[in-house]
Amino acid sequence: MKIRVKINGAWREDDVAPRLLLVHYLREVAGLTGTHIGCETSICGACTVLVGGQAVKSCTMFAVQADGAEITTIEGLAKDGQLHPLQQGFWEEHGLQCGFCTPGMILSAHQLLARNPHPTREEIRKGLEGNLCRCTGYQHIVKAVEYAAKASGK
Amino acid sequence: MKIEGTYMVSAPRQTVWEHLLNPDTLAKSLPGCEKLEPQPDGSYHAEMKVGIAAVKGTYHGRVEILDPVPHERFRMKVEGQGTGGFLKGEGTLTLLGDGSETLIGYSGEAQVGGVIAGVGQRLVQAAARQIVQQFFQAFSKRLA
Amino acid sequence: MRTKILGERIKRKEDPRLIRGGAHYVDDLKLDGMLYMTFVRSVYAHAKIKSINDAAARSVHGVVDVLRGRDLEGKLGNVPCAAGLEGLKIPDHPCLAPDEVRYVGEPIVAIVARDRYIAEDAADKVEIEYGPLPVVVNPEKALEKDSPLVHSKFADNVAFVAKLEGGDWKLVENDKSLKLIKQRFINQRLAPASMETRGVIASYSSGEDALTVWSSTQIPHLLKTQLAVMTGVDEARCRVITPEVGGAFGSKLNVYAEEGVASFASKKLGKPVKWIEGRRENMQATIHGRDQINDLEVYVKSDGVVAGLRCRIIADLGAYHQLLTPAIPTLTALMILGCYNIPNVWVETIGVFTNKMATDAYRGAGRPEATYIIERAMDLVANELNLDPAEVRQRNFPSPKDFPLTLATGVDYDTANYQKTLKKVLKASGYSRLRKEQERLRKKGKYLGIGLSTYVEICAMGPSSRMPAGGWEFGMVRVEPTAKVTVYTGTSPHGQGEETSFAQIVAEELGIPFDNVTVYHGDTSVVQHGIGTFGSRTTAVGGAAIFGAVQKLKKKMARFAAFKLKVKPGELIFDGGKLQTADGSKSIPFGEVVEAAYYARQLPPGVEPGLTEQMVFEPPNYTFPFGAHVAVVEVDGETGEVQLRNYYCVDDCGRILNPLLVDGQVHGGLAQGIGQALWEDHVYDENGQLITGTLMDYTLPKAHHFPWFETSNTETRTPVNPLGVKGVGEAGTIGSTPAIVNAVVDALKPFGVRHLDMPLKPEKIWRAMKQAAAQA
Amino acid sequence: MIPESFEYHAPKNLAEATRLVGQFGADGKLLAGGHSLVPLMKLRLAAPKHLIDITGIGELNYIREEGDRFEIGALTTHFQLESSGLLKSRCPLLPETAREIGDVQVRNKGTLGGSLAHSDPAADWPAAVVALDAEMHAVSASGERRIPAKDFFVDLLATALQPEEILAAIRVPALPARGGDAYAKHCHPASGFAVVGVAARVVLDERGNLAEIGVGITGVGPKAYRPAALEEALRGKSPGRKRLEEACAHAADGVEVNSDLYASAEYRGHLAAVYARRAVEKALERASENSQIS
Repeated sequence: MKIRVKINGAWREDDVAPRLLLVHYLREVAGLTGTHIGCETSICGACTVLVGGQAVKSCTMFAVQADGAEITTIEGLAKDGQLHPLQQGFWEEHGLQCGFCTPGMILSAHQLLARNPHPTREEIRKGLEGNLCRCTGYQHIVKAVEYAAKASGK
Repeated sequence: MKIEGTYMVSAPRQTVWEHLLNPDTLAKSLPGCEKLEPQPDGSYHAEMKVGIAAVKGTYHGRVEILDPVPHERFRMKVEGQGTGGFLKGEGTLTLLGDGSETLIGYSGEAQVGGVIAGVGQRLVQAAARQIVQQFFQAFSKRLA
Repeated sequence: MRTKILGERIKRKEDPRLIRGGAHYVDDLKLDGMLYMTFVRSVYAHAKIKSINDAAARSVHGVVDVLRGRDLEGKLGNVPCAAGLEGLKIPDHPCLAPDEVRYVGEPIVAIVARDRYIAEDAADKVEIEYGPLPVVVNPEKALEKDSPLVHSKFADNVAFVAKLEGGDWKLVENDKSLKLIKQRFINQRLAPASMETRGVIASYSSGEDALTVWSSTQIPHLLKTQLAVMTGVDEARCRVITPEVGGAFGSKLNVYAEEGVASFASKKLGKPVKWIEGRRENMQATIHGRDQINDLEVYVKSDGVVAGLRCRIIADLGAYHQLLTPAIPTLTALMILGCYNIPNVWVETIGVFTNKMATDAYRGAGRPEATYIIERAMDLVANELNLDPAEVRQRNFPSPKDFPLTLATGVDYDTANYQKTLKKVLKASGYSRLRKEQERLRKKGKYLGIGLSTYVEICAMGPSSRMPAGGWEFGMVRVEPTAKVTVYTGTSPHGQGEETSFAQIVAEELGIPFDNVTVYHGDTSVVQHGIGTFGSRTTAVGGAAIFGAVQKLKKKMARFAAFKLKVKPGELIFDGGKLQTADGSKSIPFGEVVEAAYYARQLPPGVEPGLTEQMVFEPPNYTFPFGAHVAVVEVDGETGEVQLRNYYCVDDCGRILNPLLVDGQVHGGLAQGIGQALWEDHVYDENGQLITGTLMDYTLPKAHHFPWFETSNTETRTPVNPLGVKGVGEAGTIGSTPAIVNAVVDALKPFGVRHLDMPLKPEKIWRAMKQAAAQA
Repeated sequence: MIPESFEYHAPKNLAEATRLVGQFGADGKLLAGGHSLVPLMKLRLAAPKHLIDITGIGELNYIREEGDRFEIGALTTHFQLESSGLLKSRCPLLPETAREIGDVQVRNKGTLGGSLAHSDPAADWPAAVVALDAEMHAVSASGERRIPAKDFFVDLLATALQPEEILAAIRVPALPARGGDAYAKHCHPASGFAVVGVAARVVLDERGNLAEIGVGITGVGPKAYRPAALEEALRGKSPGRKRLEEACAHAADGVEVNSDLYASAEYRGHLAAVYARRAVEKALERASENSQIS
């Protein structure tokens, strides 16, 4: 099936099998390997991307469903070489260790801040309930999101 | 996994017994049973689509009736292999009652292996219970 | 003023590539003509393979090959085990089971296809006829005489029995004044569950007879050697590259069947072959952690001083040995005395085969079990003698002046001040205030629990004489002609941040900007030697090697500089981008020294051109980091639900090179240790089916499960390495598990609960409370 | 991880969707949010030959106030329900329930109708819709049918929907004067599913007695249900703590209580009683606040 998708600001067209998962489309067809796969049951959130501005798990969606949609992946977050405040926050606050969950975590946090620009720590934790991290114990991630909230609020 | 319970059917013991051992009734009562063929060794070869709602697997295997005590009880052994795994079950069915109603008691152990075992533990017990219920419902309809 | 880089909170060098999504994990790599491999795995815990029908799988369009165990016989070696224990039974462990399977998830058939979609379609079509065999899942049952045998070629399921004894047990047994406290502890099975599952790409080139393997591993060099042995490719032509590794926690400190099969397939087919583990495979067929039964006896004096400790450890090893499987529980025996100078010890460790996946190193690897045993024991002593748990610990601590200290286990502790960490954490947590609050709340029918743990761990693995495959580490430092510095380490960090801390060491020593230092690891063709990253060794052993290499390099640079400055080389100080005399009267820019070394127009006598130095650091001993943790929990009296309210810890990992990284390691460790205490449990049913096969059933803790961790440190340096660092990768995991369990049991004191096994799921707690109510 | 092949259909309106559903029967499967179905397909536990993706049908995504009722399109997402200001003030049980579902990504995509039609025994929505006595609108090529919530959930993963029917909307009563509602849940720490989830709506009379009560319980049995004995014990009565406790002890009466690795049937039954009390208590508290206001 032919689909047309705007990924990180650029439209592209591909012919895909209906069963191709969006995450495989992004990684293997579009070559954007920053989106990761960590589980098979829509739990871990490593594959989180923004579709139409909403955080979704791209392993639980078929590429054909994204026809016509705008998608943002981790690769599209930095603008003109400038890190997004969230990326900066994760760096400043040591919000990552192995980095595997990080792209998904950042995109979930992105949505969290879009809906709630000044979240409390508890709201941050709740907002990240769909993303697992096995390395950090989450505390530095919470701080990273706080950093970004502050930085964006300026 | 333990599976046990009772089911009341409106038929005398003898009728129930005959139907329970009748491959045709069995085949039509077993949920998803597509084939139940008697084998030379007395067992049956079965082909079944087992599952709940959209979650269904195709299994093939054997059904054996063992140690029958007419009108009272028998043991049943089911073994199937199929979609990413296997099913195994062994249990005893007992018939009670001396009038127009018969209480079927069942008690056994079932085992699943493969994908279902690994991902379905939350639902397996309830699913097994439902499949057993479906069997008895269909079975008692056949009797009626 | 010297430039201060070491000890500072410095942002990681690793992060820019990771936060932009530009880093490459194994699955992100694509090679020309690459094929994709998938496995058909056993659905039985124990069975004969009667027949395999792969005709339908072969006929799927796009399938290139189907491999079975028989195809590998004589061509691919077994999965290796490096643990050497006296009398250890080592079963054959072929990469694909040829005729018998012994755990659910054991690979039987490998499918190689054009892409992963086709491979999975084909895998579905393989029909395997099994002849089920009796299964044994419970290690205690496996020890019974009539137990089914996991390996019929052995007479029983005992893989090994190891004994450790110290002190004089006659004294203990004859002392009738001692109180005996007994308790059984279960250290449940856990899934390491790194967010990135395992993965491998093998690429064999027949022209050169060369094998290159990209693997998500903690031990590229050991893997290279083992793959050379397994595949028969000359080791000189074997290369292992570790791209980004998405977490491991010990689970990738191994050589796995899939790495062997991928290499074999690539060699056979002449094309690169990729295999990426699915999460269910990861839960089933990547090593598991813990799984011990511990029967403990403690002999204690009336004042709470422990006179003797006896423990029988039954370690469930699973069906086969992976790389270090049998070695892990022996670490439990070694560390069972914790931070208490208990004079008499007796430990028997029995390694048992069962029809489950192998256990092996998982964060802490053997030491969390030991710490759990001894720290629960201290609380049992406190409970029995009606003493405060903090007081009991104090009474059993050795004095800081006693170090170095040889314990009854024969282990030599380097340095410690247990009193200091305990005092600090009691203060930080407001311990005595908490106890008062607890009293008040109990009167209101609310159950606050305060749990303490004071731990010591054995780290910086380790002296080669006591390691299965060498415990040294390799480091090399090269100043490039551009005056940038490249560091090569044989360790293989995967999230710990040593690209940063090693750069800090080198930048500080050479007095150059941190940004001018790049750290390389994880490519056996680039880094000459290595052991790897595990056992909290990377900085303490690998960092020490780097430090040693830098010292050599400095000596050499100083000779170039001194030659030019016409001073004595020993007088020169490296700082601020230059080398200068102590009085600052003479100096030469760093870059000029580099130029002198490379242009080599005028060499100091006896000095070779170039600026590359290396060191293989052999640690004389392990290190022994320690700490004290306090957990505060609330237990819901109606439902048994546990709410974690506060967490305080003071960890001493020796000298701190980068506090940011130390905090990160501690936080992550806490999450895993708390995970074991409260939620995680990898469960096989009695037929050997793994029923926690997904992340929907196996609980990896989430952000909202935790309170704010209040962490701090003390710094007691070790003389074991020149940096004075002890290691911190496992501290949080080791300290937190008993703290949480002690807290929950403490909360349940009004119910007369003395002990509960992990994980402390609400139902378990509810049952304990209910039972108490029924008895009252 | 990889689903089996299927044919993909993306109808643009309800009529087209009902036609496809009728055409494919058991070989077809509707795809809404996908959070129940897609994982099953990836595990190859479900392998529909035809996937009918209805997420593009805009006419099924709405929240409409109709007098003292709300009609909600089946494709309204959990997040839309969670964040609806209208519902927060007029039917707060729905946003409160929505907030407890899965995680934020799941709530972004998952839909009310998809969840109800899947009828997972541990899903959250069924508790709310049975508590509210919702009415389910099923549409097929041959017409429309209204199914009361209590008849909608038939068994484990089974609803009263016929293979050719599509759940198009649900209708729920708004919170009446002197009413209060609440959702209380014991969440599975890994999956986020309800081990026990209890939705309650109560209405007080002038004297503060329980004029009306609706309780829906999920996670406990093979399907969501209303605990008749519990409701009966409270209806028309003054709701003291003791009476509540006694009534809620009947939360799982007559139900074959689920048992799994996380919670035995006995413990689940206990949780059902505790959470039923907590939900009803909270609903009462809110109802009495609302009574004071009005």
